Amino acid sequence: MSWIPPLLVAIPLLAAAATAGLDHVTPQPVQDALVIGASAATTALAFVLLWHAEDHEVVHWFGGWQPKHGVALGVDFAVGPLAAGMCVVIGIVVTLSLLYALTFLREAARLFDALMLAALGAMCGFAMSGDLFNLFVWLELMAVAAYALTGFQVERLGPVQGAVNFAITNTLGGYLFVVGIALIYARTGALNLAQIGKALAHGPAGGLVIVAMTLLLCGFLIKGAVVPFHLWAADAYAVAPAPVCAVLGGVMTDIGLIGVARLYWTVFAVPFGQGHGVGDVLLWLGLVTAVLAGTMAFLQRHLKRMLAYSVVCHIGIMLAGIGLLDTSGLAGTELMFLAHALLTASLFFVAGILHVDHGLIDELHLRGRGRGCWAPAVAWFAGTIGLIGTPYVGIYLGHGLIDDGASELGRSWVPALLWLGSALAGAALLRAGARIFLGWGDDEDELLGRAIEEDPLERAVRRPILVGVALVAVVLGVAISVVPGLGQRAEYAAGRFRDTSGYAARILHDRAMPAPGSLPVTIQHTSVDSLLYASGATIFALGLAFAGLYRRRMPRALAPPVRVLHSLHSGVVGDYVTWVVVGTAVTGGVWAILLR
Amino acid sequence: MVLATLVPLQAVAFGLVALGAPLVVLTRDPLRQALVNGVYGVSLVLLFVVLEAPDPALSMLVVSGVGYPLVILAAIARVRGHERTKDGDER
Amino acid sequence: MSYLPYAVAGWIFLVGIAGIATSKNLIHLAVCLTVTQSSSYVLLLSVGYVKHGVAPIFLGTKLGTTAVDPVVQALTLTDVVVSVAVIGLILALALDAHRLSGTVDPDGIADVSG
Amino acid sequence: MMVLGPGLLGLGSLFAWAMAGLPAFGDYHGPYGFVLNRVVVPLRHTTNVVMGTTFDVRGVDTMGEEFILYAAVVGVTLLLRDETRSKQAERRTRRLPNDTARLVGIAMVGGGLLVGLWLMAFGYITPGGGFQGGVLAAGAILLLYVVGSHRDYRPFRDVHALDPLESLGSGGYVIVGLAALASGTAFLTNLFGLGTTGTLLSGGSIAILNWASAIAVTCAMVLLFAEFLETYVVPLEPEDSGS
Repeated sequence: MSWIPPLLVAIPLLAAAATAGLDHVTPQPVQDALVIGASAATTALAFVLLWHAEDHEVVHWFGGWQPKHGVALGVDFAVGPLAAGMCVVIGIVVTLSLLYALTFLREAARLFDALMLAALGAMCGFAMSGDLFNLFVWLELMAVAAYALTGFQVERLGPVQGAVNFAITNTLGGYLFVVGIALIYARTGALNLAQIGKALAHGPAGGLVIVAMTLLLCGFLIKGAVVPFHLWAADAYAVAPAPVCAVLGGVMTDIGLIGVARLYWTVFAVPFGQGHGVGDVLLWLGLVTAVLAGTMAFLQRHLKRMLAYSVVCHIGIMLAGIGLLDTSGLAGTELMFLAHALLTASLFFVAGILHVDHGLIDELHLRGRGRGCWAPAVAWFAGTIGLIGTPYVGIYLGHGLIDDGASELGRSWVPALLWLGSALAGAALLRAGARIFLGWGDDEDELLGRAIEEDPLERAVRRPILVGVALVAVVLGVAISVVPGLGQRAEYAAGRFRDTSGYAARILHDRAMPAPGSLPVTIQHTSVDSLLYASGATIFALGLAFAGLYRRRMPRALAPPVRVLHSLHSGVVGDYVTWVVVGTAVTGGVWAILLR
Repeated sequence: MVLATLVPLQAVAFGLVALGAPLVVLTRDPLRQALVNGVYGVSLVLLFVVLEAPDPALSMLVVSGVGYPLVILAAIARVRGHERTKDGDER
Repeated sequence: MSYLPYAVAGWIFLVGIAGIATSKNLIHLAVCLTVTQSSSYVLLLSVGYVKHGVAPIFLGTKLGTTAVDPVVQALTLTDVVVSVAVIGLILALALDAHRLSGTVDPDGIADVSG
Repeated sequence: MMVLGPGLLGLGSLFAWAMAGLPAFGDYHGPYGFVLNRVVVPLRHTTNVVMGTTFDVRGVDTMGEEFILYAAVVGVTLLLRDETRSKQAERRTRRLPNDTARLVGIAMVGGGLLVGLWLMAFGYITPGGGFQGGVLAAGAILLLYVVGSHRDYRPFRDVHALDPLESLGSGGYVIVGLAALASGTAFLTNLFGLGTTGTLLSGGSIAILNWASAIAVTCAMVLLFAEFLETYVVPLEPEDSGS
């Protein structure tokens, strides 16, 4: 089955080339069928790949350049169940977004479709690649496609600003990454991840490896919108069309985290795997991200901007899961990735529906306008509950596994902070939902700053398609926590992903990894702690949402910090670049102290 | 013999590049900067040649000689054109 | 001489970033980005250089002659293409910004914040 | 911003620390590149090992690279679609250069095209290749626009012809890869006869991939340049050109 991995890249890329090339030849329905067909075929193949990857790592050496005597010369795709699972989610989210966009973005359809497909191929390639420079190539391809898609609505300044900020910060991240590649290459003379890991096993790690790791991981953290590199995300997601947001927020941001995990467990676990220095920094970055972005979400009135901060908040939780450096934490991150991708996509889809219906995207302006729109309302509230992680809904199982991971390490304060983050973001979304769909609360709020409106893209849409797609996404996302057997498989996949030496043996010496025993097909249960935390977070979110709707005035003590928070997110790219520099320098400095 | 002369040449090339970069950055006027950037590109080409990298050198040559100037000059002209039209309106 | 090349690469990177962070013109900023990226070419090629090595092109050069690393050169080629692509996109965005707001100052187009 | 200075200082210190750990300049000790220097010529018959790496050993990187360029061109077209639309409102006339300038220009166009083609053709033997040749050829084609009247240039710029060609280049790369996969080997495996070392018929798939990328890059660059040029130079209207 080693022929499948390259197809997950080749099919979307070939379709991207064909859809733009055949534009003047083939009629629109054929084009649409080609685009959706390619995306759906990629998803289906990803499912088949997942099936096979359960048993053993599926490895494909491009050009047939297999390693000789344990030295890798070519580029490989190495797919375990975790990577294959990522490809499945990516495929589903992109396919849903393309369906959603069928009647939505007809103005420049072929360009839009080509870019979406290029991004799909790049994301799959990124999830599967086992080569350091190859990772960079896919990273840049998905980035280039995403910059252009963000600026889609060229008739307004906001999208242009968002795309500029997105492009410049992420390009800079790419350059940091290349410098990291050069450093690692100089030291090890290899680009294959397993090979690099092997080379680093000899001799002390030293400053070069610490700095190279800083540059490589910060490159991914910028892509992943982790504080303090997150500033571009809100600007970009607030302005992109809803289906683009669904892909960017649902899968493309999160994939930076998979890059972090991949690099850590193939390369940097070799020199630094004894201690917790690497993981602790990631854990703290994750905690700060979760709480800060959750707070920022609560301070927004622009729905997509609110969702953007909600995405960043959950990115923080997932990064914390990786930072725990254990199997439970990584499995939790993986399950959260699944649920979060689908739920976030559905919420962006609903925001897009409101935008089409009312020409508004501002929570306060939309107050009461969603009354009677049952299907979008159900999707919104179900998605929100799923994102908070109410027991056995949506991200709950993933979050629970991260809790388990934390308590196994004796860090029982970690879950409290993480649940606080998702409750804050959830409260913002609940408040918005209640105001829009139920007409609760006031239509003024001093906490939320000034209004940002945007024009709707198009009105000649087939609304049932939009609503249907949103409902499908939300149903899939909500159900993730109660799919029988999924939790156990995620833990098994995470265990495989963390097996540094097994991976290297499989890649470099073609040695099979230990086959799994038969895994149970039952609903995974979590600890009582998680159950309590999740219930508490739900109640807290409901209470906070209620307070947000009905409080008379903002407590005076909150005003200055809120102003500071707003002013830090200045929208000026020079500031963002400064934060990238400072963030990288500080992260590297801390690692220098911890790991030397 | 060729090898012996290569080392000072490399040092010179590195020096030129090191000097060129701040010059490009400090030239704040885009049109002038495009010219300075072209010169900087040539210094990079020279460096790549003395580092025995003819393929990247050729690539850099066409990019900094054809690629960058065309898009940058076109962008500058467009922006200036806008401004001129606007000045005309005000007058 | 033995560490000068690396220092030059680091220097270019920092100079380029300083230019990006303080730029008041998106076209200027785009060029600063190319400067920053040129740092990675310099670093890659310096890293792969071998003393007394020839270019890795074996036409008229006997196979087995000491040659410099071909991989870093291949990586640099890809890197250059990436830079052209990104510059094109950022300049296109700069033109859009100018059409919509009459300015190419990144501060001036900061429409959305918070 | 005040923290930029300290931030740069910090980043600079990190760089310095890392670079102190690098092998001294000229002391690179492999192994990756050295192994390729030994094996690529005998295995692939291409004398230019860099191109052998680009189009064969690490061919999939180059496939991604073609699509980065492709996505950039599609993206620029997307972003500038309003500019192109609004050009109707602000048509300006352009002076045609005199005959001498035109002759020199046409000579340069011819020269540029020739050198570009030469770079493309011999890329896997001597320095050069699809990308370098493509950019140069595209530049030469664009010169036609500058020195000639717009009509000389029109057919090159015509999206109806260029878009499919560009897709053929980028898509062709993928198809060569898929052909190898369909024949039961790995994606992008070098299938064709390797030919005699040092001749144009050497390298097997490398030659085909090189040409695919040459086509893709030429079209992409022409489209990219044209997209930018069009936003500020608007061709003469037929009725204007008589004056």
